[in-house]
Amino acid sequence: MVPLWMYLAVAAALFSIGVFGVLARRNAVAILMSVELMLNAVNINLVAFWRYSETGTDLLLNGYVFTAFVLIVAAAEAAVGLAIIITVYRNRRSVIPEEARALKG
Amino acid sequence: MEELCTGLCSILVESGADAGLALFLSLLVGVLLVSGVPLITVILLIWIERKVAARIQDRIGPNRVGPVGLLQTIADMIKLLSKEDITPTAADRVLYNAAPLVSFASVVLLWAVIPFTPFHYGVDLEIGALYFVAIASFGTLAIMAAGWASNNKYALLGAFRVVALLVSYEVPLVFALLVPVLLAGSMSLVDIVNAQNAMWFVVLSPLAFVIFYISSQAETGRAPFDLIEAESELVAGFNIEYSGMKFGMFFAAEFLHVFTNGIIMAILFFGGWMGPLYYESPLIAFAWLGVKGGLIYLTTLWLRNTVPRLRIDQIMAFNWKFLVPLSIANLIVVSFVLKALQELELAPRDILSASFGDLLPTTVILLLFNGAMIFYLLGILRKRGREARRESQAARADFAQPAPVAGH
Amino acid sequence: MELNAISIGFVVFTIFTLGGAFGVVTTRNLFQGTIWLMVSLFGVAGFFVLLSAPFLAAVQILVYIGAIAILITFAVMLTRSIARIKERYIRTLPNFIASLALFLILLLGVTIPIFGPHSPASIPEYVASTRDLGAALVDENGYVVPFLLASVLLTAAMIGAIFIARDETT
Amino acid sequence: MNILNEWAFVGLFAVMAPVFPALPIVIAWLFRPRKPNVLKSSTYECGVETIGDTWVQFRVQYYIYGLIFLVFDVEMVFLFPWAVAYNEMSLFGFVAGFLFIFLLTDALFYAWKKNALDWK
Repeated sequence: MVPLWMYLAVAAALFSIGVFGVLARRNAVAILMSVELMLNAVNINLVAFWRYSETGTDLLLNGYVFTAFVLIVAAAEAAVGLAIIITVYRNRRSVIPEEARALKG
Repeated sequence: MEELCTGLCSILVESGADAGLALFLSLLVGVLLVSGVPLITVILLIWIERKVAARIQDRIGPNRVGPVGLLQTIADMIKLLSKEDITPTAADRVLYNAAPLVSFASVVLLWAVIPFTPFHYGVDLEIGALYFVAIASFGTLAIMAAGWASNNKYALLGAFRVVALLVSYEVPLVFALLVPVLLAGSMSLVDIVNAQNAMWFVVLSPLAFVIFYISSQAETGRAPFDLIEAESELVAGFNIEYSGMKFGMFFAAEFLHVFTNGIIMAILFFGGWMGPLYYESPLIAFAWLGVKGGLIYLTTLWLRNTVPRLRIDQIMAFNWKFLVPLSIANLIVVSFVLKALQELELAPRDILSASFGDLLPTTVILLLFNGAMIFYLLGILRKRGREARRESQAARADFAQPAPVAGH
Repeated sequence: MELNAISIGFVVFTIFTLGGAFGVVTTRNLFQGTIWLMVSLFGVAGFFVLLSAPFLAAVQILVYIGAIAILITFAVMLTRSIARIKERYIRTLPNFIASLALFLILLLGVTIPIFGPHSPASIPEYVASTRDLGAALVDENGYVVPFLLASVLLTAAMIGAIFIARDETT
Repeated sequence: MNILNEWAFVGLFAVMAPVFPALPIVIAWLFRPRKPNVLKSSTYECGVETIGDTWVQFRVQYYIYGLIFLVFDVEMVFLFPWAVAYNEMSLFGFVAGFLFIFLLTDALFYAWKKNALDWK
């Protein structure tokens, strides 16, 4: 049996790599991919806690269902995020978030 | 393979081997046995495919190597082995080489869950039907990677079209797949076959089968959806830069995928190994599966060699404006009617133990609803066809008449 | 940790997940980045299997490798000049140090002190099946509200994304 | 076989599956002739020199199809547990699943009405 903290350690490493990607990359698509990494790190944590929690006799599906909903939200986020990137690119020929400042006062 | 694996495992443990090692070895033997089936069939399939195509086109087909040309594939393989394998300098080498492997592997992997007989299968996964769809998505990614890694305009354009086609037709495919899952109340393929003990699902929901058939024809890139090898438009599509054995692997994967889909359809809709005397011997059960899958496979070959290729806009319109709404409507109707019947105590809630008599009212009513839907659909199609013919006639009349000349 | 199928799987999937993640943040080629992302997420799917949630693993593969990978690739090709950008990382060293610090804080500050000694000695025998999930998703005492809200969210995302991405001029 | 052994089988299968196609490719690599030249390994384009970049501009329609597919993919995946639990389900649960499908069909009709499904 792999102890719980090892799963958590992998998830922490994955999350940190995602954070590095979000901070250090300039390309919007790369940032979006890094966000996906962070979401997945959270998912590993959720499923690991769900699996290792002492449920007793009654069924506890919270972690499981929560992971499923994180997946749904990740899909929606990717769809809308990429659509925004495409539109920004079409209008401004750029995919670098700092350069899209039309809405800035 | 279950008995075999556990049997082998216990023998090995008794003879003094380490338990983990014994398990590993027995699993390995199981893997080799299960994967041997598709690998051996694929050699035969290429011959069948060429022979059938030749007969439909009024030719003889391969007939030189071996009896009735049976060894033609072996000869082809030897030829492919001696072919120079060119990797374009502009290609992304790693992805370029990995793509054919992933493409072939994604088809072989499907066989892990296929139940050959009631007791002989690789694994009976709880999520078998979903596994089938999930593994197929690796094939899509492989095509995308092949097109991109070739660094060629045609390859990339071809890959894009094919991927757009594959993902589009996955929607009706999965909606149709939901119907057997819903009827059997399980995603395990073994359970799905067992649930057809009293009645095949093709009888309960013929429309789902038709949708599944059409979209799996598209998933394998066969005519009329063969954008994969649209020679006249895209030169050869995503595999244009491939040569030698790597090209051969893409092709073998396609042939095998068509046959695998035939087997999957036999399992989902035609009761898999079910048939007279199947319980007598695993060989008979296996033969039933092979016969059903083979017959479905032959119809796809027939279709492939008969119908012309569609344009991509027609393919997309057919999918999104016809097949997807239809597959959703079908799922809604089947689930609605079945639930109503269950509430009225006319349909059994546990199909696994239901007898033919229990299922009779369900069958009749579901068939009636399916028939009504098919009738309605044919009406729509006839109307659309008439409109299209009128439009094309009008266009032709415009073309024939010289445009009025101004001036003079 | 003894040597068995689970521990081997754990090591393999860790390599997949973290290696893929390194690939995502370091490669400058976005298509390769997508492939690395898929390697990483495949590893995560493997973890789900190890944690007895095969349904989630299948969902992970279907949604990410089957759909999001394709979507990202399409988007990359649509914004083609992305590939030619000579992208510089911004403030690489401070960012690297910050991420490393975050990892160490998470690992040494939270995970090991809290869950290291109190790691459950055994895992529950019974695992929820897909049928349990299906029943819970549409149960009025279960998760039916989030289930329907997810549907609304997906509808909204699809309508919004189509509205944004459509090119009205052509 | 318990559940993890099943998955060990699948894992082993996944390791072995790429080996089968790799084998003939490696054998071919041993036997095949090697006579590369610059022209042979250049990018193919109807026999003329390659013009411009591979990355031609693609239509946004590809993205829209991908997008609709993604949304439906996620939806379908969550219909599987619903379908598995269907037989023992109460009427309430059935209606909830029904609503779930219905809401997404809305989105399809929106796309249809906006002509987002046309290949252009």
